[in-house]
Amino acid sequence: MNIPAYTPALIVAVPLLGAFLTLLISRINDKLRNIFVILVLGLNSLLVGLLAFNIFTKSTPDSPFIYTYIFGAKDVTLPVVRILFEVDAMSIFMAIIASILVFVAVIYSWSFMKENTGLDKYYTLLLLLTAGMLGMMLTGDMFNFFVFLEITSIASCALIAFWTNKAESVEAAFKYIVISAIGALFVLFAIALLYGQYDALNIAVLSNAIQYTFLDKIALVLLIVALAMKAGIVPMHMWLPDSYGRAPSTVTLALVGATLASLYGVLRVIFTLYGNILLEPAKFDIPVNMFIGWLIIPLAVISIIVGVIMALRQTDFKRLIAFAAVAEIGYMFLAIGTGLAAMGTAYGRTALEGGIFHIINDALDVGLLFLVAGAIYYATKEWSLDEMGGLARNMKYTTIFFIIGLLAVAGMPPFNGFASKLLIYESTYQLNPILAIVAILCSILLLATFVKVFHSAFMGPKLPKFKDVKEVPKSMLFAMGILVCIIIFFGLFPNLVLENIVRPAADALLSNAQYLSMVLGGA
Amino acid sequence: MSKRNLVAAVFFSIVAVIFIFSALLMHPFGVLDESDMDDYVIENTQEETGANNGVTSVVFDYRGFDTLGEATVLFTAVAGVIMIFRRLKND
Amino acid sequence: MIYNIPFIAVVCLILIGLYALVFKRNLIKMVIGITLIESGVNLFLITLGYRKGSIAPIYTSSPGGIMALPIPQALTLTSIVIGVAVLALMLSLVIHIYRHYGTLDVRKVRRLKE
Amino acid sequence: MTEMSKIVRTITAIAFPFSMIYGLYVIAHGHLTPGGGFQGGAVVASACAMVLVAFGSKWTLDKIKEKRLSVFESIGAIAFIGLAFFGLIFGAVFFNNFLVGNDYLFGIIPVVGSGLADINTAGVIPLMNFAVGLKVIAGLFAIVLVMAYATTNYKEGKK
Repeated sequence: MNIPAYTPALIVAVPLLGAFLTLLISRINDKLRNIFVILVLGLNSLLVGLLAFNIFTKSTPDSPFIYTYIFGAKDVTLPVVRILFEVDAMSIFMAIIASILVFVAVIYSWSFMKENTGLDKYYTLLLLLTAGMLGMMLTGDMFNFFVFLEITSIASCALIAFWTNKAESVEAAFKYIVISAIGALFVLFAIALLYGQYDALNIAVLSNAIQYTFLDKIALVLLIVALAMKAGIVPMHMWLPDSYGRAPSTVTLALVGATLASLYGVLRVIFTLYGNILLEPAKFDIPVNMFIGWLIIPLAVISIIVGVIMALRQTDFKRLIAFAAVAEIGYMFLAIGTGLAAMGTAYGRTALEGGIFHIINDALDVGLLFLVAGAIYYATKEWSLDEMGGLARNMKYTTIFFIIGLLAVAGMPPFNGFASKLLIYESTYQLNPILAIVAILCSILLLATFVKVFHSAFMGPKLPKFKDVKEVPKSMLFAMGILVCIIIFFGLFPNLVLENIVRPAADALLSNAQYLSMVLGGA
Repeated sequence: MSKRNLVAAVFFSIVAVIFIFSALLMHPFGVLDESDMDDYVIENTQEETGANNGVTSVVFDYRGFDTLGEATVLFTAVAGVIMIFRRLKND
Repeated sequence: MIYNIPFIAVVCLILIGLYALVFKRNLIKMVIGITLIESGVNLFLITLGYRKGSIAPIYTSSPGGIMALPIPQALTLTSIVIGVAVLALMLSLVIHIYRHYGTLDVRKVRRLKE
Repeated sequence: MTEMSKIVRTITAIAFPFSMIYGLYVIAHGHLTPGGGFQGGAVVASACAMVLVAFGSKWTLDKIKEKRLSVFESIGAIAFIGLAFFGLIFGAVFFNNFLVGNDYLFGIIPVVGSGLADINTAGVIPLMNFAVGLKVIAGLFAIVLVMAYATTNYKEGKK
């Protein structure tokens, strides 16, 4: 199937145009605006789906297919001056996640955000956040990546502070903007270092030219630190529970996407930008990949442990889920680190596949749990777990969704979390058994945490103050239903997903030489 | 010295060392290693874009998509600031 | 080495900003720190584009000669505008924090714990 | 922000048109001389901010509402992205400079090398400059206006 060559540009431009128009349309009618936003995002998801179908069918394990789009001219000129979009299987894989999350968030907002003022700005910012995330994922230019990173962080910061009458949300937003401003400036400094040496901004050109001088090492460290900080790995994780916990649930769902976009940045920097020199020996005859891999693995393990232990101690529902999300991000980084440290071996590849598969599973599971927390808040106006109880009688569907979410997030069969976590355990065991044991133990602890939550919130006697609690409106149930359907589908047919979507993405990351020739060969 | 200060001092000194090293190792000021991309722009800007100003031709033509992003950032900030100072229902 | 003074100035700016951000307790001073870091990075970008004895890359009645690189200037322009946007958002959040807590001391602005 | 003294207001009234004209000049000549939409927009927006400081936020808000400014900003942004879409329609590529090389609007290619240039050059670049200029003027002024008004209200509420 052939699609127009400008589809990648439209994927970013449509939400942007939608965002600019939303402010004008919302002056006419509120309902019209909601329908317009849903239509824009639906169109966008359709475009992402078409492009994804095209890329996944055209790429084979030996030669991953890369879609390049040049802004402003028909042909690439050498040296590459113009901005290129370089869409391979990994980028479009992340774009699918982002568009699912935002689409669900918008449907959910219809009823959930109804009572608030300032909704025109809310929808505008949500569309801008979408455009930022998709731009980060599709772009092939370092500076363009920085610009979209800033769009993402500014839009998400404003959205975190949406409930401005609560001091905590403003405080969380301030923390987030400080962290992301520093992170973005580090990224910009690293880009400037690379630019100063090679006079190029395109990822493929830079990757071709990089010689691993000392300045390149500094740039690598700055890029990984800044992007991992925005992805929420442990020493820099403090912003994550605050902002996840205090933003409206729909915003949290979009924020999960933004966090994963930063994770994608880490993957892209390590595997593509520095892909050419990964297997070369650095200091003391240790190859670069071992160096970076063993740098990431301890941080990932600490993330898992801290996330789980802090989750056990929480009484606030959303903060608890947020700490679980920290642990899940730890699992992803553990898989990436293992994949790096064992690069070239079969289990290193398995680890990377597991990590990539876990990205989409984490987004769906954690997203579903946040939506359930939002539904409970909508019905009871209560965040604290100590105050809840006996909700299962009044909110049947929400309870079922919560059970599915908790089993999936803890990695129980037959849900999707099991498939990816199994891959991660298997491969880390081959690298170092202790890592796998820690990972499994923490997973069990996570299950225990959520069972405790389930018991205190849904079980027990019916509380008198929740006598009038009703099931949430249909649009919210529908939004959660979409996520549940995908979760069950992924859980029942993990092989289908693994072979058709995850494996091409892993191939695209690992075959760096192909990336360069596909992008620059057409010049 | 409190615990927070100690952590901050360690963080600060690590970052300081990184940045000082990068400043000392940069190429001498005014003597460039490579300038292919920019020379291309300087040579071709008048023919390709018709603009006499090289910087503007980069901003709006060669890297026009960046500028769209930049305009979007400003738009986002304005929307965010107006949203933060909006009138709430219970005010 | 003497030629590298602009780069050393960049690092000084960044480190002063980082010092203000890490050790100061006042939110406004932290914002000033971030702005200083940003100026440092912008200065770094613009210094990358300088060639000895070059003129601005604008052909309108220019005397001729080697030209400075145009792309770093364009990147700096982008980065300045982004900085303005971040600054506006941060200051409005600071205003709101002051409304809620009545103070700008970062030690007292701590309702979110553990 | 409250009103300032009569001297300040008079000086502002005199200086405002000049800085406005200068800013508009910088926007219009963005493709020929140093400057462009962002820089000129910032100049005009600071002229507007000067009026805001001199005459007080209440007075300024009576003259222009931030909602109207945000509509202007949307229009500027839509014009900008619309020009990019026109590139897709007329030049087959997103962000194509489709006007350059034509003989009508802004289509002339200047003589290569240094020399005085025609303002009627550079294709879509001047149009984009205008769009971005409108956007930056409205956007920056809206930010300053909203922040000034919010802080004023708070102080008066306390008293």
